[in-house]
Amino acid sequence: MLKEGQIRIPAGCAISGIMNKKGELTSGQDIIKSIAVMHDRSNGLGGGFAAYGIYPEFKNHYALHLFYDDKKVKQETEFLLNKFFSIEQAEPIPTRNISAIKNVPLIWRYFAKPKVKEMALYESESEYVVDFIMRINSEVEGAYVFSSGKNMGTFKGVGFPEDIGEFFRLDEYKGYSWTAHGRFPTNTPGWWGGAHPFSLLDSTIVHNGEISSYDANRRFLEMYGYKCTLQTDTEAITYIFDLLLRKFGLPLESAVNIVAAPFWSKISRMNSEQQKLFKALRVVYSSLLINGPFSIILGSTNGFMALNDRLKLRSLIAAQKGDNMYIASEESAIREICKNPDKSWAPKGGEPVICLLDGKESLYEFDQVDENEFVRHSVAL
Amino acid sequence: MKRVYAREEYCVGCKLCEIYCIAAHSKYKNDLVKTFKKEAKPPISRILVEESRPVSFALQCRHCEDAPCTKACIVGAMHKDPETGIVTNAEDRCVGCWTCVLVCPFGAITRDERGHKVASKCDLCSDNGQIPACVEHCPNRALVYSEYESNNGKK
Amino acid sequence: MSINYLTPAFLIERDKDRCIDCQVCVRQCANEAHRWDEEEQRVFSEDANCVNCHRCVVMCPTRALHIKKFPLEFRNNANWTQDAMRAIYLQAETGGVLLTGMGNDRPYPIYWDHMLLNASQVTNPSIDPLREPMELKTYLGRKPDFLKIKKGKLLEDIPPQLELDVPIMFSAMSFGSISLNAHKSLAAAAKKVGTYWNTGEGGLHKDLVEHGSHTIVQVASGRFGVDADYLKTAAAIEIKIGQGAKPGIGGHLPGEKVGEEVSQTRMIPLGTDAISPAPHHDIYSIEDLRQLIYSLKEATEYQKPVIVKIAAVHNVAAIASGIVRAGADVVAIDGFRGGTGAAPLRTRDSVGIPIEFALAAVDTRLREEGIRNQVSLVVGGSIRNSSDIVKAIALGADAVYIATSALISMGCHMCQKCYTGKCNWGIATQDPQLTKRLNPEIGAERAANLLKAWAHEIEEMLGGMGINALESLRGNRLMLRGIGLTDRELNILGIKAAGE
Amino acid sequence: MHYVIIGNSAAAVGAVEGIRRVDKHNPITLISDEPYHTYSRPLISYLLAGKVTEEKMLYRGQDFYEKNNVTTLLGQKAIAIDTDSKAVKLENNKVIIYDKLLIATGGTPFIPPMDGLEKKNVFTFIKMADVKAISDVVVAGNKAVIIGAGLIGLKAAEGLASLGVDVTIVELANRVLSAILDEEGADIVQKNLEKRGIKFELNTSVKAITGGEEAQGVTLSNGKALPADLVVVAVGVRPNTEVVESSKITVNRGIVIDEKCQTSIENVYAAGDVAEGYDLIFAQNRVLPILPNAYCQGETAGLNMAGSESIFSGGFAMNSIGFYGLPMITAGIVKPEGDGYEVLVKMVPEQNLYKKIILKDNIVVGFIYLNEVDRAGIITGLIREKTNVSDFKQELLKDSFGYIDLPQKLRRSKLLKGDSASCQ
Repeated sequence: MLKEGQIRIPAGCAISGIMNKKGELTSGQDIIKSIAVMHDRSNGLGGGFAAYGIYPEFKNHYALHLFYDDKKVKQETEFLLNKFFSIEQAEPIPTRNISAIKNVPLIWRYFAKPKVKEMALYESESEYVVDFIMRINSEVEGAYVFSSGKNMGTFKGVGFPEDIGEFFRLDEYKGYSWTAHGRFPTNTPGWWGGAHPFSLLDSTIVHNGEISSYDANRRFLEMYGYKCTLQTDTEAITYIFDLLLRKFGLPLESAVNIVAAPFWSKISRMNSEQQKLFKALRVVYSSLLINGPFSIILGSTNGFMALNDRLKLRSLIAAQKGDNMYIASEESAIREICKNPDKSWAPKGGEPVICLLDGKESLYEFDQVDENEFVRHSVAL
Repeated sequence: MKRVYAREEYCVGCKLCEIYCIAAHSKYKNDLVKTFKKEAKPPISRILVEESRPVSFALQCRHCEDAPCTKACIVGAMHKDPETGIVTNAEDRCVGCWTCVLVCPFGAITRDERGHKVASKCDLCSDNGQIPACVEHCPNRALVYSEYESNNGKK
Repeated sequence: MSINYLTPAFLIERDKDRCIDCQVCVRQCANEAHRWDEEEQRVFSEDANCVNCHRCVVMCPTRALHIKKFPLEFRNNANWTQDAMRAIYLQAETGGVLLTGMGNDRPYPIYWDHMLLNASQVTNPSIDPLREPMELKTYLGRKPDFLKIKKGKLLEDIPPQLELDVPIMFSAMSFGSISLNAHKSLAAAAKKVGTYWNTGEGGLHKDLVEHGSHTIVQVASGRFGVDADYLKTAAAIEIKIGQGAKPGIGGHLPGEKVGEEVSQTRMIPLGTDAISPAPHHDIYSIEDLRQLIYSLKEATEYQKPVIVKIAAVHNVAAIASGIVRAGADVVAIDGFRGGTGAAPLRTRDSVGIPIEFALAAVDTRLREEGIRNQVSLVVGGSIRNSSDIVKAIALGADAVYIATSALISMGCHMCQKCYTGKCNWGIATQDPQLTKRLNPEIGAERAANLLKAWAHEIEEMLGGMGINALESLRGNRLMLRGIGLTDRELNILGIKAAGE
Repeated sequence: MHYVIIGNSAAAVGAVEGIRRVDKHNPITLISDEPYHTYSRPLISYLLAGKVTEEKMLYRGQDFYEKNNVTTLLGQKAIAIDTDSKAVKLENNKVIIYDKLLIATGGTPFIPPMDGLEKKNVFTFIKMADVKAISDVVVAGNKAVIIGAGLIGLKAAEGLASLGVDVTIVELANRVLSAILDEEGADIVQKNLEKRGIKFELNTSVKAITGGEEAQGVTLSNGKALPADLVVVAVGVRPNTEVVESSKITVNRGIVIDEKCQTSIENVYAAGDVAEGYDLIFAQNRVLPILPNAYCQGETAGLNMAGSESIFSGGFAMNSIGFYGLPMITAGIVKPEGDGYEVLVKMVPEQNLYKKIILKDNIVVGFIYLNEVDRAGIITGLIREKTNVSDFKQELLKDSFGYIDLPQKLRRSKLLKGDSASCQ
């Protein structure tokens, strides 16, 4: 049987997200409870979490989480890691033995900084790190980088999400922002790397849906150096946001208006200035329109954004209680951990829900592009 | 009133209008094969295609506002309906004197001498209560049935 | 005199029970295949003159006519077919190049028919275009790599784009090769549906200037009808390098077709032959093309997209890449089944490659070079129906060009005798007796209906795939599966086999 | 408002219809010395020949006057008009007061002086009464002499011949139908009639009708004597102006009318065979005793009487007639005299086919269509509209001459304005 990356696997899912705008840390218990309510939305073939603020002691290091099929590939990969990074600390990620979790790969994490002398050819540090990850993931058979941000981490595997949470001992971590994912793939490869969240640097994504524009998106992304090795929607969506926000430096709203573009009929009713902008976004980045049903939570150091496809073909509920923000596929998943929210609502298709830490203006720091210093980002080939 | 207008730029000279006119006025109404094969003397076409290649167009009674034929008719058979504007000939009263032929400036009245001599002319298929057969069967919309204002797309 | 060895190709059968001797067939056949015998008072047939254009069959009010293949059998021979032999008889008689009209009719594989489309089931809802918005709008033109946006404002306009409400345009057919009424039909249909028609290389007739906003004007090797006004009137300019039906071959409109109107529109003397050279004599290399592209952009103040049209030939991918880098905003590729008013038969039937391969190769190549998004890709060369279009877009096209289908919608019955100038449907002729058979009102309606119908079908198929905007299909080759194709062919098309 | 009409034929009916187009209510009184409902005068020869019944002769339906709110005084002859008191005096001494008056008394037979006119079986042939009188006496095998080979004479001849009467026609002129045909045309018509047994005495006149109380023959000025059981005097008609003789109304050959068909006296109109209106071709007033002209003048008079401004631009001589299946249509000047005329001729003797078109300054002023009359009205139209035909003159005689031969612009304007054709 072909595994993730060798074949495209569509999947249905559950997603959930919690964050505190003041940056107060909470354990992973709430998010596990929330995602567990939606047990029936997953089928035990994938679950995972993203947690922000969990590695304060290594907050300036890239926290690289890797799966290895065996020790040999671990050795091979570590050789490369050491070549391109200085490793501050390397350790297996702590886990519990859970009967439901089987076929566990080797799971390691590295707190690392890039080696400056190797970075000369790259425009930025992030380019360098991303390129390294792409190479490991596409070229080193049996090794897979599944988390690569700073002061954050993703934890995922084959199993129901509540079991995965327990397996990774998430109750022992403290973070200010959590997202979770329970997977219902319509194929059964059972590969750990294929579980969600999908992440690149500190950007993570949990996703429910199946995008019908996948190959159009993928083939466009591949022109910009992305290698969609997993062939999953989530991977593609992550890269789309990465391309738009990080590489093209577009504001988040513009990225949203590309992936969940307003209909032409709506654009035609806008004022001429807006029309010009929205038309340009749709015309130039038409291949990045994400078509088909999706609900996603895009997480970053600064917060998260939840978004539905423009027709809202997938359920998504948001709620707020004081400084806490909640997002989930189902309202029950929110009520489970927040009995009486101040307000709750169903965001409209294509209209993002953006939750930021107080004091932050945008989900990503790199989208603050000064016009005078506007640098033409080269196309990575 | 609605009249049949010919748009000569689109007339292909096929004369289907004549053929369908004949059939529409045959006792085998609209059955072409029977009209032409069973009628001993098929009716005379009330529409005439004039042709001098490459120009051709079909012409029939214009149903004039102030129709000279109705004034010249010596027996009062030629009549313009004040409601519909359609000029028809009461064939039972017509004596075939051809005074209408003499005065019709369009040459749109023909002599039907198959039996009792009568003047034969377009009746806009008023019996059918539909659009005239010539217009209905014109393959190229070279005949339009319309008010003058709207005809030919011109105001 | 000697005997003509050619036997009739078709047999006209007249049902005596139905024929009413109305002579409509006689009046309608420009080839004089029907004859009224005054003495016998009935209609006779001249089978040898029949080209099987069906005009008489369609016009016959009693459906009394049938055209059949002439029932003359040659001894079975898989090698020396009737066609092969007839060609020799004809050439032995005339000593000339075999001419033909319309596209390649040889039984090469049609790859559209070897590709199947996907549809959503369960995991992803299909979309009902009657209930949900379904967007076919397509913009053709150069796209910048990125946009500069500040405080919700676009800082720099994007280059000029052609806005298409349906991803289908009428491709180039010159006034001269087709009639003014055919041009009028196409222009009005394009306007009605929200797309574009293309003048071809014969200039823009003065009556059609009003449709300029929906007109693509062509600049071809003969430069017929090209002046500043011509360029400025148009929505876009197309440089024609080649044509699918006759790659590497120029064009020749005989003087007898150059009447008053054609002469004025082409800006050439009345009655003179209009010769389009095989190459542009100012384009002998890709650098020269770049110069012409930019000359045209200069002349139109960078307000009009410039399209470069080429025939699908063996190394089309590399050529297309060069064209993009030379500054073209749109690359149009015409496959080897593309139609023509007149082409040497052997060229038409054996030069060029199928558009399906050309498209796949070009799209892949431009993506490999990372320049696919800079340019729009338009393909033509026998797009026969809406599923061909859906497949073309999934393979990577932005839009398609149709010409033969448009002509068929207006009455063409594919008799392939365009080059004789006796088109009984009033399309490929300048004979005033024949051109009026195409009433542009009807022609426009029919051509527009075709586009509307196809648009509906495209919407249905898109909805079935769970897609509600055409751009999400573009290059989405996962939506395609091959059937009956070799690994090599699948590989070139960049698609999987059905079942994979 | 009271409208009074004297007369009961085409002009009178035209007037009734003209008035009623404008004024649906005010009373109309119609006076006629004939006791019949309005009938078609030209049909009397058909009646004589038994080709139509009396019923079929009606010019308008039986309910015509009732529907149009017309009071008829039939069989009552108007004998005088006093335009000062606006009164019409009837033979029975009744006086009818009018506000608007139309005189449409038609024509009366012109009877040249000759001996024996008072004898029995000498008839005229313009009215119903004439037909009834002839029908009462005629039997098959009778011999008849008809004086005059004009339209009426020939029609009477055809009618009588069809009853088995042996007919001889005496005509002063050198040819039949001298008013509407030239020699060539007349020759064809004459021969055709002769084939049917009708005999002609041309270039002569009847000196006297012979016999006792009843006519038994005629003697001609050329000395010949012809036996006759009946004699029909059909030399022509003249305006029946009797009723206005004592009035101030100006009479030339007929009652002179202007383009509104009004006489010299206000509120008094005249129309039809009694009137002398404008002739388009001759550009002067002439009596035009033909039915289309009568109707149009009557209608114009009616419209003006009812207060609508209407102008009749004029008429001209035109006739459609046929004898024994030989149809002919003629109009205007058929035998030009004087300079400046151009004549186009086509003659196919074996087909009895004769076409002649007379032009002056490139404008058609008259034509003869003999035995091929189809679409003759197009030529009539060219005369009426004074169309310059120089561009298509050579096509005029073609068998298929039609609108196709007109310059495109002219053709289009005529065809598109199909609603404007008119006799007005």
